[in-house]
Amino acid sequence: MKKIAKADMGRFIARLLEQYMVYAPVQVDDAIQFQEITTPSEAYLDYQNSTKSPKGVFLPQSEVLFRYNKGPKQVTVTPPEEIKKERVLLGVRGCDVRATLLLDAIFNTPVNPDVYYEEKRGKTIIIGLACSEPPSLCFCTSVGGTPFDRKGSDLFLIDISDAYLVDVLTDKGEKLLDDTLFRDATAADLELARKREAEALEQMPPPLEVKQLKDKLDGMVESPLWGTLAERCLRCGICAYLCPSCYCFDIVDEDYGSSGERVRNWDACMFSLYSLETSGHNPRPTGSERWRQRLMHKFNYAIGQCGDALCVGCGRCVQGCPVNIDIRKIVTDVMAS
Amino acid sequence: MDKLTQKIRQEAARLLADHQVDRVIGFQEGTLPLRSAPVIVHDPADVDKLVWNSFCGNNLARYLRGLGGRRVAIVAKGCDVRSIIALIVEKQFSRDQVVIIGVPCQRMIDWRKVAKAVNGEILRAEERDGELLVESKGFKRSLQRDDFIHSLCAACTHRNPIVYDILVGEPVEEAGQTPFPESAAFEERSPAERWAFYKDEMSRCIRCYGCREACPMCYCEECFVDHSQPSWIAKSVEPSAVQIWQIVRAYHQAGRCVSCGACERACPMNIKLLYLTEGLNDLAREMFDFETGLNTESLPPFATFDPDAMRDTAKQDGR
Amino acid sequence: MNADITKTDWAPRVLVLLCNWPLYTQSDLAEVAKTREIPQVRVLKVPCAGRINPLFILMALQEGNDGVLVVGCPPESCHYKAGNYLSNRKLVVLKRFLEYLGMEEGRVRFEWIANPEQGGLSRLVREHYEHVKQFGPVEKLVRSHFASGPLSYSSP
Amino acid sequence: MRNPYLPILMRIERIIVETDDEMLKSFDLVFVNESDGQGFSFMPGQFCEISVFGKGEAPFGFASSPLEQGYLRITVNKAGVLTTALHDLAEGDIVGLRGPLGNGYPLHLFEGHNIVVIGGGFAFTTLRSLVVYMLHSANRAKFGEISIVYGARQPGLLLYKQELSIWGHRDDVRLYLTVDKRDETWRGREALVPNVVEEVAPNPKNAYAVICGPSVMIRYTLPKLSALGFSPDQIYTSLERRMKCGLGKCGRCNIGPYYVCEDGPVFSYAQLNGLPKEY
Repeated sequence: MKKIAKADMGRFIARLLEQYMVYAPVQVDDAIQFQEITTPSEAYLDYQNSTKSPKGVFLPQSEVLFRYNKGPKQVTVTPPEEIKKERVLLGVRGCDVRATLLLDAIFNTPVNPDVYYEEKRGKTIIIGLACSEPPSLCFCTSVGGTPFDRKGSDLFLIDISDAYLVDVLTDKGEKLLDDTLFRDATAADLELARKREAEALEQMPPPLEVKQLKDKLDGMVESPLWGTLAERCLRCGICAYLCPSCYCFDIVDEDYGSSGERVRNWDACMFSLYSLETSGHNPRPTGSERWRQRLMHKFNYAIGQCGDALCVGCGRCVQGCPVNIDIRKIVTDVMAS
Repeated sequence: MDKLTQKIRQEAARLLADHQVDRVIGFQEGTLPLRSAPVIVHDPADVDKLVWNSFCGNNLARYLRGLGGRRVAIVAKGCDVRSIIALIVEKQFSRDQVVIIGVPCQRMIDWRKVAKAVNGEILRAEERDGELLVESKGFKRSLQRDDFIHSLCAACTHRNPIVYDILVGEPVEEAGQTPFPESAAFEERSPAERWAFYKDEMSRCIRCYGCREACPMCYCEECFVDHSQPSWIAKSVEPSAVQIWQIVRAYHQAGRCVSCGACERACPMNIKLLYLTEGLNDLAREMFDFETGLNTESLPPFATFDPDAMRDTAKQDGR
Repeated sequence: MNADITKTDWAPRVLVLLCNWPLYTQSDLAEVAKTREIPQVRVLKVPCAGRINPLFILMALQEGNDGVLVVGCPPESCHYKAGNYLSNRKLVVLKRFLEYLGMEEGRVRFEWIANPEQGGLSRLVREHYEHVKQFGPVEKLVRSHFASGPLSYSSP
Repeated sequence: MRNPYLPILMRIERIIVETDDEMLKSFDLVFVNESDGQGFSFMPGQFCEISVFGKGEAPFGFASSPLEQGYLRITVNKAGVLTTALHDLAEGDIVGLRGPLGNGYPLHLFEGHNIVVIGGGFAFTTLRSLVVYMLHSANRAKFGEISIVYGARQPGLLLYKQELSIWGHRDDVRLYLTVDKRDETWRGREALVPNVVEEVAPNPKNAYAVICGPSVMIRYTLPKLSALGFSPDQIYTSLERRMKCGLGKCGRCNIGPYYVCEDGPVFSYAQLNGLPKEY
């Protein structure tokens, strides 16, 4: 266990910036989002929860898959260049790291791995940040996480007043440390961190009952619940786009005449275009089918697909929904039904 | 407020029990402080879900999309009613399909404003006689309700429902037209500053279409951004595509917007959107002497013209 | 895209959307030909100014046109009776809205002319061309091209 | 490892107008770079994503059989942006191909059994691949009786007329062609596919049925097959959905826990039982 004084964080980030591309939470007007920083002062680590999750570091909202050039009777296809500079993702909450691990199961598959995701993921070092003040609408402990979830982080920072305790979890993380800024943590530091962890856990609301959720949903292929949800839902993409574990995407060509690019963009299962076919047939024509898809994918199909529910309890969809559709309440209702 | 809630429940129960309507669209207690949530009540036994308070910001006319032949009741404040009228003008449904339970609006609270003013997360909030009691971890605070009125509500000139079938509560005195501070402030800046502001705000857009879907007037079966033949703008978050998306969304509201603020309230990225539609509302007032949703006869300005009026024969480019 | 072109070499690209109906005579057509002598001016004939979807104008700007000029008949002499009354409202509001957002004044312009052959058309186009020239290359709303653009647009 | 999102460049070698209304064309594709073709193999029922650069991609089942050497065939109904662009291309033009994707028909199960192929309209493409494969001299002995019921709205809309004529003359295949509405050129059946299935009454014993066609045809044919004694695990179909990646990643094409692109597109009705009817 190491520690770094908060006063030294600026210098630490400056050092990271010399060698790495650094993504950190940044306050942009009234929103907090992860983006590339160029100076240490941009990083804003005293945030509760970021407005947008950091999934875009690995799965950008719009990403070029390749570029093409068209000539008479010929075409050339050029994939993007390899990423040369390694990246550091700084100050991520345990829930968002957990979401990344879930996305790994989707994208880093043995057959047909998603090379774009895989490359960015492989070249990124994750510095997690303990959630000492979990927002009241979070429910990570209901879906297998904790506010101090270290899994998946290379380094993990815990706020201990004027310093961060640094849990060194991997070699990748260790190589970021240096002797001038990081010192060994004392027994008192460890004790304080333990106390913080216990306090944070205590702040969490009682976990939702989700153990039997998958089985329950198995019997809900036809259920009035979907219609009830759809009735209020606006069918925008807010929940999906804010969600750290929603990953659906669309692929389109952006053409410039003789050249262009194939781009993938985030997509959301609430949109009609998501499943609309050329013939005009839509296998999920109304909000009911789309809500069934959303819930089933997250809490039923995902269990087989990536071993766990595709929800990490970050609360962003609860916070962001303009009509207050609350996933916590849906889960409770499903279990009570 | 409690009295209003009681009255709304009574009326809703009566309408449902008498089978005058097959559903009542209203507000229920939200799961988050400072926010009430839309609810659709089908059963007279469920009317106790309905509430009325200063957190009823959503424009419920949005839920009249795809009404078909049904007859419904809707709890509607001034702006919701204007949307209903505008939708009737645009032939989305007929007046006799909606039973309007009109509520003169006390001006709604902007939860974002409150959240900004309070240090730390708000865990509970309650409204009591012009006071807003908010509870955060470790402390309670009393705020003046009137300091946290949504900026659009503060400038509202039509708080009373213009038409209704049932009126719940006493009509309020309407304020005169005043410039919307945010668009007035925007207009005072130089063109370069204005563009920089717009560009900067739009850089946060994630194209979730929350603004579109929250708006009662954005009812197109297929939105221009979703067209594939032709595909007008890129589907990506390429900056010009995002900028054009929002320009056209707002522009399509010219002479159709009722200033309810649903678009900006919905935005998860806290992007300022109201100066766009309010700028256009000012133009509609200035050029066509038009305000949306004041009667069921006047067509929106882009759907009509007046050959005798100067404004239609001379070009009005404001130069 | 225009960044590497020196200011002196630069000439604005202007799109003229021209109603087909006032072009009756040889001299009308000669006027159209005259406008085409101005470098980088493109004249696109449309069946009526009322046919112009405001998106055409935004697309023209996005594709890097430095100016867009719509030339139609005076509203009261529209071949289709009402086309120009409706387009007048739509296009003027669009133009004013763009300028409200900070677009340079007059980059997008609408004019109605009754008789192009009296030198009106080419004079108008020239005037618009000179007007937008003073702004320099258009930047607002121009689509970022992949050749110079990033591989992903989102700040993640 | 090959980047699965990068298309292989293919040259259109031949374009065949398949139907009288010219809405269906077959495209025979050859590899632009021979090296791409080495090691490329697929089975009937598998599909590929075809790119028209600048327009995007769409999935098409292989209509040729793996044993037809030298080209890959797809048959395309002109319907949307991409298929229209594809129809506008000429011989010699370049398209992209990603694949083979998904799983083919379960030939290991089919071997040693009687096979009933039921097709309707332009959904006959991968069925053509299957039939050509089974009828090939190297394979014919592996299968029992082969029956084909194929229908279209009008005679001019039947695909692969040349093959149909050849199959019609073979004595080791029973071919039942039908049209919804006959014209002066047609002397065959005028009946709907479900009724023809009922009429020719294939024996379910030791048999599999493969059915592809418009959903309304499938909806009315399935009860006929059940009545004849076919159980859901004896009936296979190939599903279509809006697809993007074809790799089980982009979401959207799932039916319950199965991705049509990755786990399908071939499914037995036993597999689809109890899942949302999202197809």
